[in-house]
Amino acid sequence: MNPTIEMPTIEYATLAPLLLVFGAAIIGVLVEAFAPRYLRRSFQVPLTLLSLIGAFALVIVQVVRGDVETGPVAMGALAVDGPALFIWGVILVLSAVCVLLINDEGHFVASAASVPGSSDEEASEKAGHEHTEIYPLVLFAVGGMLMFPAANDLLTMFVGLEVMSLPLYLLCGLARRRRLLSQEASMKYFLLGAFSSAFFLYGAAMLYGYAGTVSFAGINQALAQGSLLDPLLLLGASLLGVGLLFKIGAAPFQAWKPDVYQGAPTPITALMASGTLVAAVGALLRVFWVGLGNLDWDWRPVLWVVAALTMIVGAVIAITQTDIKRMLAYSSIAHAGFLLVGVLATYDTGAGNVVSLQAILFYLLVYGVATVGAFAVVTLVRDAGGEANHLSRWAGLGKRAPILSGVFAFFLLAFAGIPLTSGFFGKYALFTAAIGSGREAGDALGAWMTGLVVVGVIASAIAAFFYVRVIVLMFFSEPVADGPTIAVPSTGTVAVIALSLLVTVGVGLFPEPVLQLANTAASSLFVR
Amino acid sequence: MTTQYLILSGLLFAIGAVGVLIRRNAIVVFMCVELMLNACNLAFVTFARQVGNLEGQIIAFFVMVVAAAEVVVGLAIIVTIFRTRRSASVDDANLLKY
Amino acid sequence: MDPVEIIQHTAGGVIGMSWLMIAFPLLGATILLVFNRYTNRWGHLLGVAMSLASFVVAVLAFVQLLGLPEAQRRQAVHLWEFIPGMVDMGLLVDPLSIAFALLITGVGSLIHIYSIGYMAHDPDRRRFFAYLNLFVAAMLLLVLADNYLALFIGWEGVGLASYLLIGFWQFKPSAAVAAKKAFVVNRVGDFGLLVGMFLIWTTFGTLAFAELKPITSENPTTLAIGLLLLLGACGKSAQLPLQSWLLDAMEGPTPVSALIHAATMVTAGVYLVVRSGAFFFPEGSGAALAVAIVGAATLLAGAIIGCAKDDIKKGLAGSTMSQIGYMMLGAGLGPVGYAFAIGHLITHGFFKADMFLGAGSVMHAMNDEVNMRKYGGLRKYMPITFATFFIGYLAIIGFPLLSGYFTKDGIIESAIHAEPVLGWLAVLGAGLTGFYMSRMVFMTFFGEKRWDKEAHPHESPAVMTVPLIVLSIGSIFLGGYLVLSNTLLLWLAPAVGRPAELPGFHPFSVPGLSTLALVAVGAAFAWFKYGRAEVPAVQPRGSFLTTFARRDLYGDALNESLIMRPGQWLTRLAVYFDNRGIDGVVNGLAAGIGGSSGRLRRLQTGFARTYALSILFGAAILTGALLLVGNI
Amino acid sequence: MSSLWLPILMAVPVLGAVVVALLPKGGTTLAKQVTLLVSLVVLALTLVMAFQFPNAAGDRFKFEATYDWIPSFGVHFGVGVDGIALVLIALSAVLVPIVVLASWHDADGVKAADGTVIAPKRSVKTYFSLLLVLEAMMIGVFAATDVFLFYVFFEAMLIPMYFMIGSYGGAQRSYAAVKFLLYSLFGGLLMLVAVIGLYVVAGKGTFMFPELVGAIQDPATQKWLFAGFFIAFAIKAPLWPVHTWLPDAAAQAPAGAAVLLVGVLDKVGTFGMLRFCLELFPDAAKAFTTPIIVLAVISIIYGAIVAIGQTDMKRLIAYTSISHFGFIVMGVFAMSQVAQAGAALYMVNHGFATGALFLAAGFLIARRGSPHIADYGGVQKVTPVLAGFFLVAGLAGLSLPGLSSFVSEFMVMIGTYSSDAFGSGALAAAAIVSALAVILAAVYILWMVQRAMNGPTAEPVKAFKDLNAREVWVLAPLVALIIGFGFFPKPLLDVINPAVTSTLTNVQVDIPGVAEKGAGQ
Repeated sequence: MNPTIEMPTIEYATLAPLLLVFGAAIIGVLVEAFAPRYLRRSFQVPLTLLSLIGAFALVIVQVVRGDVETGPVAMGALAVDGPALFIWGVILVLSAVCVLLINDEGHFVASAASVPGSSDEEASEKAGHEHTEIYPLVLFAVGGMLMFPAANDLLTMFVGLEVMSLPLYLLCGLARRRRLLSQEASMKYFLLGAFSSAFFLYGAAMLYGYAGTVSFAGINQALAQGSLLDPLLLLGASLLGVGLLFKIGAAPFQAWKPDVYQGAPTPITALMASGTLVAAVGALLRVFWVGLGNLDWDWRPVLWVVAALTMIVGAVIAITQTDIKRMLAYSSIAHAGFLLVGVLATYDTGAGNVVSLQAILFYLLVYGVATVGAFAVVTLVRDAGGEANHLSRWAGLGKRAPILSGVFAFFLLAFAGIPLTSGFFGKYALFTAAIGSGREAGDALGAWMTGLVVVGVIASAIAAFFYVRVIVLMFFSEPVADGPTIAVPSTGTVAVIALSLLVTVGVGLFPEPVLQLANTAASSLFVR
Repeated sequence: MTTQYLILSGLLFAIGAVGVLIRRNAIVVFMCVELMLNACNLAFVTFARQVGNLEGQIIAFFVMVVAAAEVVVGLAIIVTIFRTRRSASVDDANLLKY
Repeated sequence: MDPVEIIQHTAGGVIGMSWLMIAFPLLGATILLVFNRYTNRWGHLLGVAMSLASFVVAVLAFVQLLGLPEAQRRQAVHLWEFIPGMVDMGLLVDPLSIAFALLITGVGSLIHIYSIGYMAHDPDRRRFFAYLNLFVAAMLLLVLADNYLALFIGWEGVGLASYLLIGFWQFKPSAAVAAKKAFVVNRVGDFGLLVGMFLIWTTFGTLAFAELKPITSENPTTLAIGLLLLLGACGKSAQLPLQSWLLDAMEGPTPVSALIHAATMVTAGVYLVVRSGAFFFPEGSGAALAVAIVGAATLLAGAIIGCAKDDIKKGLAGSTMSQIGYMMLGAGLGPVGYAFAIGHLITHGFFKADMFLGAGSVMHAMNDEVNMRKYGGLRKYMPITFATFFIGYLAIIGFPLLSGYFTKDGIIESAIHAEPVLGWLAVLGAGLTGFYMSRMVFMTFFGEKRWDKEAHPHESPAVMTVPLIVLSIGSIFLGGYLVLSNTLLLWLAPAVGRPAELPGFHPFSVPGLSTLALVAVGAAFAWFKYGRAEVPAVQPRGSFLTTFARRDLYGDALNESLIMRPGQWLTRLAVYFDNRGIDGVVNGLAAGIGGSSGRLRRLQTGFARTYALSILFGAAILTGALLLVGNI
Repeated sequence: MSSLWLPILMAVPVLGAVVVALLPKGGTTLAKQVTLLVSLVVLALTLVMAFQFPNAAGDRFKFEATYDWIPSFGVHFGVGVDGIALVLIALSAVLVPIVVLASWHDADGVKAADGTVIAPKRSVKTYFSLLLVLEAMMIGVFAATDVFLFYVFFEAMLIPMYFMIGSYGGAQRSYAAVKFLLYSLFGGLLMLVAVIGLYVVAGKGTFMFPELVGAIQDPATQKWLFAGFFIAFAIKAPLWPVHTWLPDAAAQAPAGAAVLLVGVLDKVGTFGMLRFCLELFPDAAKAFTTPIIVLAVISIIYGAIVAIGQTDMKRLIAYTSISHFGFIVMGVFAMSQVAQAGAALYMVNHGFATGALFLAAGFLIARRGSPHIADYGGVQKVTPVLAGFFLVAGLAGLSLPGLSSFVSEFMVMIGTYSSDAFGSGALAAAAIVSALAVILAAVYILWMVQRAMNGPTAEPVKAFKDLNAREVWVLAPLVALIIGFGFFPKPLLDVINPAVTSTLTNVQVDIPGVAEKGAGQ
């Protein structure tokens, strides 16, 4: 009877992947602190890779054993349900792959503190210094990414968001070449990221004021009972949305994306474009579905407009880009728009939801993999001053490096959603879910959803133009004089590209296993 | 009373947001963001009081920790860029565009 | 009396093998074209042999047909299923088709033989024979077909052969243009024939002659079909208003002009009308009247053109138009006219081929000069050519007792009987014929020499003159044989029907005598103008009427201003519209998206504070929208 | 019971493509020989299959094989052929070896007689392996009995063709290739929406074509879905006014690729109309007949008129094809046995005729390096064999009776004229107007022949060599087929007719049976 302090129940087995990643990150910090400089690298790289792979193995173990939690864990802080596990798996694979890219030499500055162009910089470069802090930073970011979509209340989500973002802010500024750009990207990302998390937090505060709790289930329950017209609620929902939409780069919050993607070291761009996006979409789903599910009649039209705008803006602006990374950034914006279509397709009837959730999960996987592959190729095309990112330098690359260009072209075709690539089935699954969800909910909504799909289709057609433009440049244009060299890829990079290609081709031909997996994950739906 | 606190919180948030928009110095901009976070804290604490549970207050502590971490990261970035450019103006960092 | 029913041929014999008629020349053409220059040495001989073989089959079939009772003289020979459910490929051997077959293979063979000599020096003689063989095959298919579709294949086949042969000397731009023009103008007529077939099949569910029933009274559908077929006939037979190609077609080698543009192909229109007569052109119907009117108009037009031409071949071409006009006139008169039309067709085939080949012989002798103003007095230098040409001349103007006299007179008599106005126009035409043909003979063979210096006329070799002789013999006797005692009429009756009463031969009737008188006047006039008087070597300016005739009654000018010019404009407009209009919209759309992309990316100013502003705006809009939606 | 014919037929070229791609460096001649061999094997297999067709088991579709592919989406790897698909597959199988032979030196780099580089040297192995991949997809697209599978091939085919045009084409190749790809992709994406809609609305959980027939009952839904399919097919076909990509693509593509593009790929559009638009959405098809027939007639006349005004030989041929596709579309939507059979036959014959014309023009262009008609003149005098083939191909293009294209054009026109499916006034008028193209066709073909082949021999033409044995072997089979089927179209029609009958049954149009003729007197 006496109030005693109870031991909190922590489901360690379920949380093992998360804990492993964070633990490894902390060990990495300790290594930085205590190990001599010449040993750090040989510690950090295996540590990072093994922890990520280990975490992935732990996820697999959970999936195989099939004892997926049916309720929140860690005292309601996290929800490790089917979709979360799937997203974890995807993030872990993608980040492990990105670590292989990061491990490739030449991407990161020898000493971030040295002023670009100074003798300092030269000296540290000569001395062969390197920032092995990168690895623990990546691990922290990945930990944040795991936490973000699995959060079951707004506080955990905020913490996850920050744990994910803060290391990335730093990582963005560590490019070896074009350091001014890198630092600028870092600062912009940091300021805007902080700015948007303030919005997120204020929105959380408003919802807390409305519902008296920050747990998603609690908020949704309050929605079921309380007034849906409360300004606190609507303000809270919208500001929360700002924070999340910023992370996935939806219009009109997309402005940071091209700048940051262009300035950041390419392996980090790859990590952001794949892992961060996956995590953010997962979080977005959880907030809008688990937390604000009962408010859907309000946010649905708004999100409709955002989705349409995002697809069009991303596709249209990408057309006139001249930098390959910047172009891929806009492409990523357009794809965020497609994912929003999927988010809109989630609807409160079980079977339909499984279909749309499955589609989103599938899309996240195939898009993430192709993205990492594409950026991996980008790292290999180099000039005297580092990567040759300007598109004009890519002219005639098909002659110089037919296989590499062919692979890149294939990734581009996957982005464009041409059949027999994985991207096609991703797009197909999303659109099917969208149209299907509309049908179940009645005709008016069906028309709106079909309309959104048509917008998406038009955006795809526009988007195809700039993907195709790169192919034209690579294959149909005459090579430029003294064109870029193709770096001899390290084993890691080769593995990354090969894996991405394998998945993109394999899923493009036989999507069924992955679809089944996504379906299994989606069937458990989000736990509340 | 809660309304007044909330209005204050809203005002602080707005001041912070406007500050981000109109100030050029990166440090000041960053401080404005901190102000916004603190506005959130105020709102949390106010609501905690109103709702009658502790969640809000706990969150405020968390936010403080996060803000502190943010300061570490942010200052590092700003200092680096200042060393490079000899300027802390956010408008000077304008190479990445279009 | 209606034509007798077509029966399916089952018995053997030559009729069953009548496809050989087509197969021989087709084989010849194929061998000559496929084996190409390897056959150069003997190609012409093969061509002649194939044509002769075809002639032999035709004769044998004719003989077999003669042996059959009248009611069985229409034998359909089934070959193969062509378009399942619509039409089969088959031949119809009946008095009409066999008459044509004999003409085609007979005259055709003669012209083949003649060409050995005429084309002896042409490096492409082998190709010439290939085309001639191709023509014979196609023409035989045209006349032997037992349905409209197969007829149409032959119809276009002869068009192709005509195209190839007119353009045989394609390196001359004029020949190339003439060939194309002939084909295109013919296609206008083919359009009529095609649409006619649509109507026939839709209305009657068949394209086979055997399954169509003779009609007694006309209805709008059959009238429409009749007029459409007439359009087709006008194209092929160079009748108004599709006459313009024939004069240009004289660009081809002369044997071609003789075979295709005089004796056979151009008469296909007459064949079509006669063949379809019972179905769509019953006696006294509107369609038949239209045929007669077209015929009468063309016979005058052709004659007028013929009066003004200095080019011997073009003069003959005008005459051909005119003579086919006679046949058309006859074909528009029902079964009585059919016999005379076909009769005239056959005799004309002889005497016109005779004269064309004669003209060719003259040209051969005169270094390919065609301008009659540079001839004169040739009769002494080329006696055989002159004699045969002169026989042809007498035949065509209707000199009593020669071939043309009987057949043409028959047409005029029948026409005056049925359609007096048209009939008297035909009489007038006969007078004009007398004039222009005499003019031609006088300018060529009589009077002073007006030759170029290099000209050394000589008689042509036997390989050319023998066909001339044979043809001129036909020109003398054939008409009398066919018309007197109605031989041809009775022979054709099973195929085209028999008139209620048989026409008699009235040599001293008013029309007959007035025709003769007018012809005499015309010939005399020509004698005074071209025989006795000196012919100026350079064409005099001439009156308005002369110019009118010289310029082919302004037919080309009319075509040019009404069709070609607007057509060119339309083409240019369409091309412009396609490039700037449709493609312009497409490219404009792309440019528009590109442009908006260029403008939109300017929003990305690079200033972090602008981005922050956009976030704030976005947040405001999002909140506003949610409040708005929430409160709806 | 599933037959392995079609999977094998598709696998052989794919394997061939892999082999060709993996050949050691420098083995260009070997690559060509292997490609030729593979394509001949495919041809032989196709012919054997075609001869077994009449006796093969199966109701409408024969040689059926169905495997689950993506059960989550209800997608099968389902293949099977009816008569129309069979003849189109046969067309592809015939054209590919011919194209291989014709393209023998296309990737080697072309130099004009005066030494100017017309096309630079390109990768031979890539070209020929793309060609084989394309062949597999062409077979697949016609054989697919699963709507989704059809769509996949429909879109995927674009890519090899895109590379063939873009890498191996003329001066404007990248513009043309991009235009081709984007136009087709746009149509394809609209079709994707309709495909999804079909799946969702039908609610059958499967994409198998036979099960989807008649699944959509609501007329309004039918119309929307029909529009999605039709626009894609109209772009592909191409129908006025979405045709402008074709002249660019065909003019810039190497002659061999142009043959496959116009001869086969574009047929997928008209094939799709016949198979999918009509059978899946019969009510919508009937409702839209009039506007579509109008578009078809505009295509026929407009294409012909614009063709007359062209100065570039390959563009001219492309526009003639637009005119011909108008006929095919008209035949498809005339909804009568004769017209549709004619349209299906037209698809085949057009492939032969236009293929021959493109190839002959290609050989001509290869000798001079210019596609402009004005750069030629008097070719016949110098190279009579080339000129002869060119003329025959041209005559097939103007549908000369006795050549195969005539039979089909005639059937389309007469079938349209006599179709009583909708009260014949409009259709009859359409048939009559379209018959005017007979005249225009003579103008555009013969004028081109006159300008290029006739007249005084132009100076650069004098150095031309006549066709060599390889080139003769390219054109001779086509000409033989054109003439053969011109007089004896029965083998083709016998397999096409039953397929058309079942199409019309599904569209619920009363057919005056094949055997009985017309409406009687």
